Amino acid sequence: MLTVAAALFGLGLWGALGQQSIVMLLMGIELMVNGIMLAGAGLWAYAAGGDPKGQLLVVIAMAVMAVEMAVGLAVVVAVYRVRQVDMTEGLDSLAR
Amino acid sequence: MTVLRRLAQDAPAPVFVARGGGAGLLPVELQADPRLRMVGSARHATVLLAAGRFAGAMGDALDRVHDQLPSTGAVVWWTADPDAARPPSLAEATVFGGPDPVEAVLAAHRRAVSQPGARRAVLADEPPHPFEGRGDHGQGGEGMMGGVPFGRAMAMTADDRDGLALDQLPLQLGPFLLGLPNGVRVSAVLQGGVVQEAELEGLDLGEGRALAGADATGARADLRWLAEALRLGGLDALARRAARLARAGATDAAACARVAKLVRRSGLPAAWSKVGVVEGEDARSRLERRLRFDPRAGGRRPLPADRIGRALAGQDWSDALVTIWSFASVGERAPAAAAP
Amino acid sequence: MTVDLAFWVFGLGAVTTGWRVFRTASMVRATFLLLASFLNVGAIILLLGGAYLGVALLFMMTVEMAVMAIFMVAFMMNPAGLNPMTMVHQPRLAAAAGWVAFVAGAVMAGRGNFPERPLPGGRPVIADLGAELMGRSMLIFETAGVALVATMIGAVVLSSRRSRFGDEAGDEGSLPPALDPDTGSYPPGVIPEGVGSGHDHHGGHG
Amino acid sequence: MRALAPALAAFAGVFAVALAATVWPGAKAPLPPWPARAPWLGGGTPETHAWSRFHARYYPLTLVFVAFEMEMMFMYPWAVVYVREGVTALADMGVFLALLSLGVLYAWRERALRWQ
Amino acid sequence: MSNHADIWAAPLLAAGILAVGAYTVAVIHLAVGGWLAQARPGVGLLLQPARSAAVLMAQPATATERPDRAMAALSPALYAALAAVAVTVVPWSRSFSIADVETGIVLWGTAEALVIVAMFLHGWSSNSHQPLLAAYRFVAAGVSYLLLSMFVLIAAAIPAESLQLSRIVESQAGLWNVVRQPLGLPLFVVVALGSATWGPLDLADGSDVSGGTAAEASGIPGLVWMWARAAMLAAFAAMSAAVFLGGWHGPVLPGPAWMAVKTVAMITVLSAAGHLLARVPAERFVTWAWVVLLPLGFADLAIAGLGSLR
Repeated sequence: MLTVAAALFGLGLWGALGQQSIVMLLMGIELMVNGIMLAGAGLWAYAAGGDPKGQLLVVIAMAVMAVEMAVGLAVVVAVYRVRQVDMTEGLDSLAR
Repeated sequence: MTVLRRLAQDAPAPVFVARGGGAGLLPVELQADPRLRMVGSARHATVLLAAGRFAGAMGDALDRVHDQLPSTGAVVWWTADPDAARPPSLAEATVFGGPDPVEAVLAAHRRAVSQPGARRAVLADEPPHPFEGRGDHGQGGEGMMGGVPFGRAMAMTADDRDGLALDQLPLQLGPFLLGLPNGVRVSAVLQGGVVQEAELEGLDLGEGRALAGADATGARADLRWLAEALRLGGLDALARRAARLARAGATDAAACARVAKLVRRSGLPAAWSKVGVVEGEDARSRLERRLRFDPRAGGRRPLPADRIGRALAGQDWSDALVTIWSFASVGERAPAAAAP
Repeated sequence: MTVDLAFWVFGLGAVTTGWRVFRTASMVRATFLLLASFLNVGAIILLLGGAYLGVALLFMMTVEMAVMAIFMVAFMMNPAGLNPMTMVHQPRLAAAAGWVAFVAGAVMAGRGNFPERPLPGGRPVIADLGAELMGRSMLIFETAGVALVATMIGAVVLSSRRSRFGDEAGDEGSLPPALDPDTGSYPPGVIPEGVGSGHDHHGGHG
Repeated sequence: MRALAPALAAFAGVFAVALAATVWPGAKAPLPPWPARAPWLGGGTPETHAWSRFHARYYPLTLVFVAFEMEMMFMYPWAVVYVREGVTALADMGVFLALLSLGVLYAWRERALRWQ
Repeated sequence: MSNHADIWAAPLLAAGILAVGAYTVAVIHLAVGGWLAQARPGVGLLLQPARSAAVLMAQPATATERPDRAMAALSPALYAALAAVAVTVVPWSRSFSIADVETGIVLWGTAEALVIVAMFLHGWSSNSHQPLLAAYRFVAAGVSYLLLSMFVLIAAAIPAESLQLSRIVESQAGLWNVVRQPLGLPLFVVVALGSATWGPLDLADGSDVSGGTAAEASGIPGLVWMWARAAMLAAFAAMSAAVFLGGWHGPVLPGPAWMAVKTVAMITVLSAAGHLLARVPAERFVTWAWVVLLPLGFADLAIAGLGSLR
């Protein structure tokens, strides 16, 4: 179970680092959170003796994912609005 | 299988009607007959009913529709002069010259579902642009956006009122689209379902004898127009009712008033309000004028096509259709076609 | 037994679909493959006894991916993958990092010793969560509410065109008023300057 | 959980049958000619593929939706314990919803609920 | 009291209920339409849907220039399967529902959300313009009505102290929710019309885009899609009968009979709404749903909450 979670996390990391477009990067992050949620649920089921805090953890993870997605996509829109880029490379000038 | 066939034969015939020159809005009245079912896309039909004259560009458009009809479908040509020049799509069509083609359509429908002989396409069997074996991967594309992958170019980005330059969809719609007057074709550039630019062109409907009863006046004309408007608004049953009244000669003023009341209650006027405002008058008030079934109120100075075209910019495509139809004159020539 | 089998089926499904996400050219497919991965995870959580968590996960992820698809299509070049493409950078590093994370996680899973306190059967897990939210964790719950409002406002501020501050002219036509009325509207397929530069930028990677 | 099995079975069964019904007839049939496969535009023709970077005119709305719909996660368990908790729950959710409606109100004021 | 059918019987039961339901929808739709059009379809009315289905079965399936074949095949099947999974949670009597899931209304909500996905895929997959426009405007409406459904269902769950449909019906033994929470049913009807893209909310398959996502669909794929729409409407009718009209409760008749009666009544209401109300423009509906209907949803929740304070 945790192995699957780890695999998902790894895949997500691979996608998040590898993909150029911001949107695909978000997808990678979502996949990582996916793994985290699975691990959290597993621990709740097997190791927490049914303490609802375990459930709460997963719920919060979902909320975090929603927030991350909404803000992330909004940023994509804002960036695209000012300069027609949707690539991380397009943002390097922000670093300067 | 034979059971299926028998069932299919007795079904209401799904017919796609293409209105050409000399047809007016007469074909709209056909939906009064419960044995027919008017469909909005030739793909849903078993019978393509071509009403009137189809020459030049109209003929080409009809050829395209003909080829999009499922290969089992049948074609009926409803015309006043069968000797007139006909496009390839009508070469093997059943020709009908009488006043009421319902029986002919039903016969064609039964033929289509019982012994479906595959109809040949009349247009050349080739992609819009040749692409096989070209481009980087043999799909006709170049790089990311270039080339003609699978026969068509890809949409390109262009500026927009929203400040997000996303893709434009340039396309020609019609003339055989629900909500477009006879012979009117729209060349539009859509971005995200909103019309950026639109141009109405009136295709040549040709000269010749019109179908018997094609041109109606007064309440009957208004009812024909209303029936099409109701179908556009998704009120098929009411449309059928309006068509029945029109077919009966629109003599029953009380019945017309009842239909008008039902239409007002359906919320269609509300859906049309503030749509297609031209000269301070929106589609709703144009609808209300029709609903009065007043012969004097109906006739108004036809609006030039370019004015309508400009009015479409910035509207959702469905609102644009409403705008166009709200201007459709019930006579032979749509105002758009009567453009200078 | 069947539970174990089902677990491995769903687990495999989750991982495979999650992998395909970054291997398909069509953005729509990518999005809904990710959704499929989520759905598989939701099924696993259901198997674990997360009666509410599992279904809620299915629900939330479905709507999120439906929204995600819209943005994927809007902001990715060639969203349908009509021209096959690869848009990756630093692929080696990424793959390596992914593998490392996986191995580390797997080792933890295998070696790490977790307390063995399984979920007692027949526990009203939904009511538990509810009581938790109304009780000790109410603060968390309300904080989440504040965070969500902040998200809404932030998202609107960042994304919308906010014509409240502009004049209504923006709504008149779909194209912004051009400097030169003749060239104000771009002929179909032609990319105006500025937008074009953005394209060249992408093209470099295509 | 036992109760979920039949639900999933119903899903799988109907899905499989419907999929078979959709795929089977056309499986052996040859592809129709190109003119028959052109997109339906009532006799018109498109210049490009329909697949494009579609400018969904309501994207701010979808983001508001994602944030808003998260709160359902909290509401389902809340509804279960509501009667037990009584006024506490009422006040609690009241505050929560009041907060969220602020967000919606703001979005409305910013015209985020209209076509962009 | 978690009763459920055998895992092998479940698909057949669900498909059977939906088949009957969808056919009833078709017949009632024709009947109401004929009555409104003052054109009686005549004695053949009962056979009419079968005949129209036969026409589609005799038709070859069309293809578009470059469709996403997988998605094109998946989306109608997904839509139909969603109607099936939705109908499984509906209780037909005190002791029978196909799957009386503990989290019934959450599962129902999941099905509703997946409907949006199915619609989008159906419009996207054909790579044709009008289906694409329709799919996108449907998503706009979908994300707007989905919240309403959540609110009214949660409001119904409050007095039942459970998300389980059988409990929700139990809780209406004294007073039906349609009276106790008067705002619930009307809002749920909006959701039903949306999820089946029916009548005033027929944004996905509207006539103004020549059939919308189904504009390119003919033959059996088109039939499956139409069937799934009718089945979805039937499922919603059954659900509203269970959640708002007291489900199996009622004098004299046995529970399932009452459910059937109430379901047919709801189908008639939905069908009449479809015939009498014009299609709402997507943009207006969206604004309207968030500014008017959503507060009504809050009000419904408040009424339910205050009503069940001890």
